[in-house]
Amino acid sequence: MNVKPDFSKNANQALTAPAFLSVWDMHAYYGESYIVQGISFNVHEGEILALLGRNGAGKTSTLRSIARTGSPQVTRGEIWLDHKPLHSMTSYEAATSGLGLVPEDRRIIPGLTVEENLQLAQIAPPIGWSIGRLYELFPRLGERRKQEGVTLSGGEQQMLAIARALARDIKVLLLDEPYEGLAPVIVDEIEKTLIHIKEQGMTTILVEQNAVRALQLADRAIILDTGTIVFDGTAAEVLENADLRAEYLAI
Amino acid sequence: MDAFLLQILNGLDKGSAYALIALGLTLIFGTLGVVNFAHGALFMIGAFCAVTLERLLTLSFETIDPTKTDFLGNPLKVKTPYVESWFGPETGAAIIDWSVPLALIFAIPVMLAIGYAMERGLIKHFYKRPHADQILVTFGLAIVLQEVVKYFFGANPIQTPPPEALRGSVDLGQMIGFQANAIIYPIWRLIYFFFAVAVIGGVFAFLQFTTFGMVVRAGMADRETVGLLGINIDRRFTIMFGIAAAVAGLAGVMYGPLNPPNYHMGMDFLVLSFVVVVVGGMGSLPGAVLAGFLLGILESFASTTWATTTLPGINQIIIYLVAIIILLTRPRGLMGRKGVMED
Amino acid sequence: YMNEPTGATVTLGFNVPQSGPYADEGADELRAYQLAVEHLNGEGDGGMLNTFSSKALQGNGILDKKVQFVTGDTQTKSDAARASAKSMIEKDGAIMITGGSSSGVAVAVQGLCQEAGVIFMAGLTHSNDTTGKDKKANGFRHFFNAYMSGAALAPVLAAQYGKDRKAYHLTADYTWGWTQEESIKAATEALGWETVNTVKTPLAATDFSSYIAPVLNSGADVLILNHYGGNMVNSLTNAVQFGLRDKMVNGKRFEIVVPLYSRLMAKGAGENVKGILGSTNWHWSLQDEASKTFVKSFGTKYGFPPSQAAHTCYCQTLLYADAVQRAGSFNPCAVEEALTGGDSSLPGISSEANKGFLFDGLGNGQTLYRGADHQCFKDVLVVRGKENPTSEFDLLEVVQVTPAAQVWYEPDHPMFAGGSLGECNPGA
Amino acid sequence: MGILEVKNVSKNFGGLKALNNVTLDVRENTVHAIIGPNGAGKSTLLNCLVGKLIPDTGSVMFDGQSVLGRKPFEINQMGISRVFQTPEIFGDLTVMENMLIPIFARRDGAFRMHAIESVAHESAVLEQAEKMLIDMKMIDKRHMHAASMSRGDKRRLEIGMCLSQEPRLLLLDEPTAGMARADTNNTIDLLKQIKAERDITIAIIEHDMHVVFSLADRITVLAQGTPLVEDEPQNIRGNPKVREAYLGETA
Amino acid sequence: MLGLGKKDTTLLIVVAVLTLCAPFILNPFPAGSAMAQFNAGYPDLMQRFVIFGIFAVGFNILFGLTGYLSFGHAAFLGVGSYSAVWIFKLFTYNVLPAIALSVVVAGLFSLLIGFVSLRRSGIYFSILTLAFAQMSFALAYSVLSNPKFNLTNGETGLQVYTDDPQWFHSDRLPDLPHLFGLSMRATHTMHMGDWSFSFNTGYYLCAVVMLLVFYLAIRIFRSPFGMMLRAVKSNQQRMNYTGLNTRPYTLAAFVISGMYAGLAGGLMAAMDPLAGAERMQWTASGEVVLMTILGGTGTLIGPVLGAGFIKYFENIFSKINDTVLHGWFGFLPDGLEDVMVFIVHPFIGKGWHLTLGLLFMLVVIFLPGGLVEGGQRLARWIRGRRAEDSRRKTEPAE
Ligand SMILES: Nc1ncnc2c1ncn2[C@@H]1O[C@H](COP(=O)(O)OP(=O)(O)OP(=O)(O)O)[C@@H](O)[C@H]1O
Ligand SMILES: Nc1ncnc2c1ncn2[C@@H]1O[C@H](COP(=O)(O)OP(=O)(O)OP(=O)(O)O)[C@@H](O)[C@H]1O
Ligand SMILES: [Mg+2]
Ligand SMILES: [Mg+2]
Repeated sequence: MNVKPDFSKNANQALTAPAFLSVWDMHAYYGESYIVQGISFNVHEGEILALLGRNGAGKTSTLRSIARTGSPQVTRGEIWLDHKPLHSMTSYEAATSGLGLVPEDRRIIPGLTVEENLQLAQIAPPIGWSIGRLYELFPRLGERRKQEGVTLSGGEQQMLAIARALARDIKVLLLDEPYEGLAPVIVDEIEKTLIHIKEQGMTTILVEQNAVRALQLADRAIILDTGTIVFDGTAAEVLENADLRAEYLAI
Repeated sequence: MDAFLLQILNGLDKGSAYALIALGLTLIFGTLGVVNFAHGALFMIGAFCAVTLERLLTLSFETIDPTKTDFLGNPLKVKTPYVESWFGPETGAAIIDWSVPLALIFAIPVMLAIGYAMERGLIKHFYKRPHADQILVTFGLAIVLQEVVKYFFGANPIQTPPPEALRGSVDLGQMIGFQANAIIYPIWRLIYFFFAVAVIGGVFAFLQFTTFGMVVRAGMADRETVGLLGINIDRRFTIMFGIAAAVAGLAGVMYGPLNPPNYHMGMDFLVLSFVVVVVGGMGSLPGAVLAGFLLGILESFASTTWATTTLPGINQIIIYLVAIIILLTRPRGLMGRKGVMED
Repeated sequence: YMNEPTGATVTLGFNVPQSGPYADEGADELRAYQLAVEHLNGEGDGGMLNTFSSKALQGNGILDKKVQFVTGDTQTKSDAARASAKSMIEKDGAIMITGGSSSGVAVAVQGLCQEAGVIFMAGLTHSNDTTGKDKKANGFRHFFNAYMSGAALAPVLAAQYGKDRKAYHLTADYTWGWTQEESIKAATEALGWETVNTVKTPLAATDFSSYIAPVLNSGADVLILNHYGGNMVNSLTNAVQFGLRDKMVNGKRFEIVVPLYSRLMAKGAGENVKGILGSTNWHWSLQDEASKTFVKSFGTKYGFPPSQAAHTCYCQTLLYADAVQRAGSFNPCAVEEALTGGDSSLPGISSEANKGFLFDGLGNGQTLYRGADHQCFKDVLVVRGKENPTSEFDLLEVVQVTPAAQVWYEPDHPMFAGGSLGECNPGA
Repeated sequence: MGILEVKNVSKNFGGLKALNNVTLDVRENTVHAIIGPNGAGKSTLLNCLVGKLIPDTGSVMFDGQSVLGRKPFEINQMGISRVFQTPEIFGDLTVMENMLIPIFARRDGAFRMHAIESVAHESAVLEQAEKMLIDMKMIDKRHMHAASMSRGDKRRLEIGMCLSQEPRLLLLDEPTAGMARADTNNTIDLLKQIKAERDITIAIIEHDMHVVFSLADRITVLAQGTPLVEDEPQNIRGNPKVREAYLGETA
Repeated sequence: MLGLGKKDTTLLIVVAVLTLCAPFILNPFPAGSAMAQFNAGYPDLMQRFVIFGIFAVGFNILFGLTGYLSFGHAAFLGVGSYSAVWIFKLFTYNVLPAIALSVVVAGLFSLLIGFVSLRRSGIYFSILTLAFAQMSFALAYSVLSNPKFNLTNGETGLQVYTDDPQWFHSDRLPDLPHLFGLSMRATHTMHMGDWSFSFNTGYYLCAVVMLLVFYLAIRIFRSPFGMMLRAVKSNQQRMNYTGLNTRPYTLAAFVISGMYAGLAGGLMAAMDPLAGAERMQWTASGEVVLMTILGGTGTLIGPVLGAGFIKYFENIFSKINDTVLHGWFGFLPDGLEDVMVFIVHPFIGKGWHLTLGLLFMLVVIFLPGGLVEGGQRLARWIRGRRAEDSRRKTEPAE
């Protein structure tokens, strides 16, 4: 059992098997408050990594730091994606390098219809799934294509946010609570999709409050607490370790 | 009937000036979400591009004419523009005569450059700042631009006449069967109208038939998300700003021959163009154009003797009165989109 | 009395528009003031001190005190102008305030000076009210006024364009515009002209097309533009644009008249002023000795000839200094007595009111500073836009010098009725 | 007789029938859950109850009085509070102030001008707000700007704000979405406790079946704008129609 | 104290001391010296500082708290001035009834305009208020000053004429605005060595009024009402669903700030009995917006600082001319003197607008929270330095 963060282990991994996405000693601030406090981890190609932790642990902040949104502000650290240094990029450059983030509050763009929201994702290369194919995955979106995106129901908006990410040909998908507000049937549907794209080689980081569900899907898991990694290991390890689950995940 | 037509014509013309300025303003204000109090100054700078070009073309060398004297009794210095000595007096004079149309070509790069510099150097940092801060900084900029122009060109208006061939007026009334002198219309005003239509059409086409407009609108609504979709929104904002500046500038160049430019012409138009944009509805290009023409025509009607005798002073307040009525009856102006600058 | 100069210097306050549309005019006024101060202090060539009929001034300042000045910006707003004047009075101890380029400002500052107890020597202000219903004992105007414009212009108009004319007025919708319209209308109607229509235009208007367009169709054959500054430049430009000047109406050539001209405005209107009649207080092309002297000393210093605003401001400064010198005191009441309290009168006018201080040698011929209302009476120029200017300054030509007697009016003339000078106020 | 009676309410958006003849009875002092697939019209129904939307047809009675045609603030003053699907809080205000406002609104009504009194002297209100924050386990965040909280915290704050109004009817739109398991359980306990302490009726929309089945006395299943079934929780779980349309295989 | 928290009490005391000692503070340079140009301690400007301070503080109650950006507040100031001058014309030169009426009339006027304008929010609201104000300006400037019905006396501005009724005026009283015989113009000048300080009745009246309304503003900011207004700014939707009716709150704020503007207008007329129409123009409304932002929106003292800043430039910088410059740089060798004058020349006198524009830009770029933030940064920097100093002192040398 390895609860305490062990950077040396990570570092070794990085040396021996240069990971697909690797985050090294990342620190980030919102103004004066220190939120991401030195995080290092690796994700291998085709892996699903679950990023878990309580409210306010810093999961969203970590994802946003990786996606280079500028808030929180990353003050130190390196992020490498497929041998490209993300840490020296702006968010749109990171996105064109193959990063896709589904943000936690969905961020459907007001004033644009469903279809325009999707078209928007296909303006900058590389282009991924066709819009037709996305409508097949989410028929509800097809039905609502002319509707303004923000008037969709909560769940529909979530679908749109995921579809928007898939509309781009990304290498790493960062999902921030993708199941939130979705009916159980749809969650099943999305899970299937995640497995499907994983088979096609997609790398995914999944932040989810429904830890059990996430762990069943994930290969590996990281647990965050107050901005630091308190666990890094396989998903199975977490599921087996009751203490760990009780302390950080309350399950 | 003819009086009626006449005022519509006048209104269309005034309206095209409003619409052109409002068009540029709404690109910045309604699309980029920046309350740009310096937009009037851009219009003014456009007009002064024409003045500058004319000054450049008439750069002269002096020869002394001993037969005449100046106001102090000294021998008179006669100025001959270089262009006249280079291209011969006739061609040279023609070039100077056509300086306003030539200024259009001159103004485009100048205005694009100014727009670029302004956006990259200043506005860029203010997209996320409150509107109040935008007002303060752009107002400061407007004052600075204005004062700089005043420093070099003075406070008096400066004539930028249209080419000789395009001066004077045509009797439109006679062409369509009214008596002579019923509907007289200056040629340059007709040109201005068609110019406005062309520019407006061009901008519409650009924003309608490309995704550019959509991306910029999206970027204004949520910069971050658009960035996460791999789009370099900054560059598009810059382009948009450049276009808006160029539209304002060209409107200024073309406006010069109608009324001689002075350094505060921008401020004179500023308030009015904000009213036009808002009455048209935030974020709506057609709205801005429609409101521009509507207010122009109403203003023309309000200035008829009939209107001013029935309601004294109506010509002073008509625009504001109409603006109030429209905003109270239509919550988002004529064609405003929901959620744009409503808070 | 207020602000009595106790040291070796005396401070004058030059309150001119430095920002806003009249900034150029203000700048010219300021140049004239500086020139006047130089001459008063015995520097430079002495300018019109040499031609001025009163010889009290010696070029050693005023009452042996060196003349200093402070400047301020009226912004052509009465509020700002009053604030600026107040600071000159309260902070700098100015004993006299002068300047301004519009009547609203002149009246506002004049009122202030009356309350505060200093002298106000008005700059460019043309409204009848300044020495009419708003006249004040502490205020003095050298510049001519709307009534005089009408009186000088009308006979020339009748002579040039005939007595059977129909006039259409466009008038800036504020006090000055109204008095101007009233004056010129009365004067032209007295000579047989008919007024077809009078239309008020908003002061803030920049484009006059909708006011110009109906003119041709109205049966009028003369357009009178009671506009000043930017309004005048634009309305005239628009009128020419609409081709009014190329038209024949009622079998006559259509004409445009601009009652109040200034060279700076004429410059702004460019080509459009050619052949258009108007009136002005003074013009640099006048050939009398005084005017030539002034143009020479101003032109040598600044490189271009002075405007009428510059001229009136220069004169006002000299007149004030001279009055102090003659009175032997800076006390505003003594100054008033010296400036307008005299018994001399303009020749050829028989009137009770023809009484005050008579002088000559400041460019407009014999001039009376009238005691009854503190208005100067002097020759008024009727000018026309020059067809073939020889230089950029040579825009207007003098058509006629109207003698003072022709523009004379009684102080109780209805256009000037109401208000009273009150008592001179020497301040606390 | 229920405290809330919805009769034949329909709402169309363009061609879309978001609500189709919905009739619903919420009995006093019960927890009534509304579940259903995404886009079923659940949030729309709540919007019709609080005056955000006006139904095309039908009537809504609260405690014998019609709520239709009343402004949102009037409806709230009748005793209905609502938690939104995406947190609606006063982002620029501190957590404490966020809590004070609903208490003032409850004490003083829709408008009252206390322009001279100081907030610092309103000890009764302050006390009440503090107590609520303690209950919500947020007291240590009282001076924080509400906007800078993590999403789960915002949602908890909003629930606290609504509870502090001591409403007679509490409408919850996915109150625990994105909330950590521990906090979800905490919220469930809090709701239970409040229900035990005073008279309160709760209508809850939730996709998390754990929450639904822990709290609900009755459940209505909504699908495509029409109520499918209304029943006791245990019967819903077994209902094949519901399983197929909504719960999917994981339920 | 006075029902204020400790910080607010300190603020109030500081402001009180500053305003009451302003004649000293604003005249730091000896009267005859070259720097005397920068002295601002003469009655008119001191009055303007506090009057515009009142105007801006009131404006901030609306804008700073609710976020509703009105572009028409100058109209209320103008209406206040007109009402006051009418009292002078009809009844008496005593300033109390004039000021009282100006507040009341401005309040009613703002109630009317606010009631209509507040039906919209955001930019639509701003343009509505702008339109109302511009209409008022046009009416005052020309329409309502025609000879038949002269309410405003147009361009010239409304003033008191000797033939006005002034029913309650008696010969014993000053012929200028006064407070029970105490003329507003009365100024006592105190000479101390080369320095001179003016104590003006009008200024002290304004100062006392300002302290009162500033105190009131603090109370409003700290009251539940103030909190509600901030909540309106933050999230109207949440307000509504929390059972609060936002309209009366915003309307109340609008009327209060309108009354502050009317008070400022009344005081202006009381200091100088003339009401000009330009006071109502959009530029005047814009000016108070700029004052507020420049000083620091939503802060208590910011608007006062902003008002002082702008008025200082308008009155002091516009008066510096080349002659003054030569005076300053006279100590330099001739060539250098001319160079310096040449460099500074564009920024002073008629170029004061340029300087002001540049400063607007610099302040908003480098001090996003306005002057108040500038002050805070300075204070933090000084405190930081002091802390560092003390640390250095306590820590043993290494
Ligand atoms: N904009 C912000 N400004 C300041 N602090 C912030 C901001 N956003 C988040 N925080 C703080 O950062 C910490 C981490 O927030 P983050 O959103 O990353 O948490 P999280 O793990 O995603 O939580 P949740 O599960 O609730 O979404 C929290 O304590 C939060 O209060
Ligand atoms: N303003 C609107 N205009 C058009 N359609 C709308 C509007 N608001 C909601 N809808 C549509 O009405 C349907 C019902 O939406 P509603 O938000 O009530 O769903 P819901 O049951 O709350 O779903 P979820 O569980 O996903 O939140 C959706 O299909 C939505 O797209
Ligand atoms: Mg999160
Ligand atoms: Mg919903």
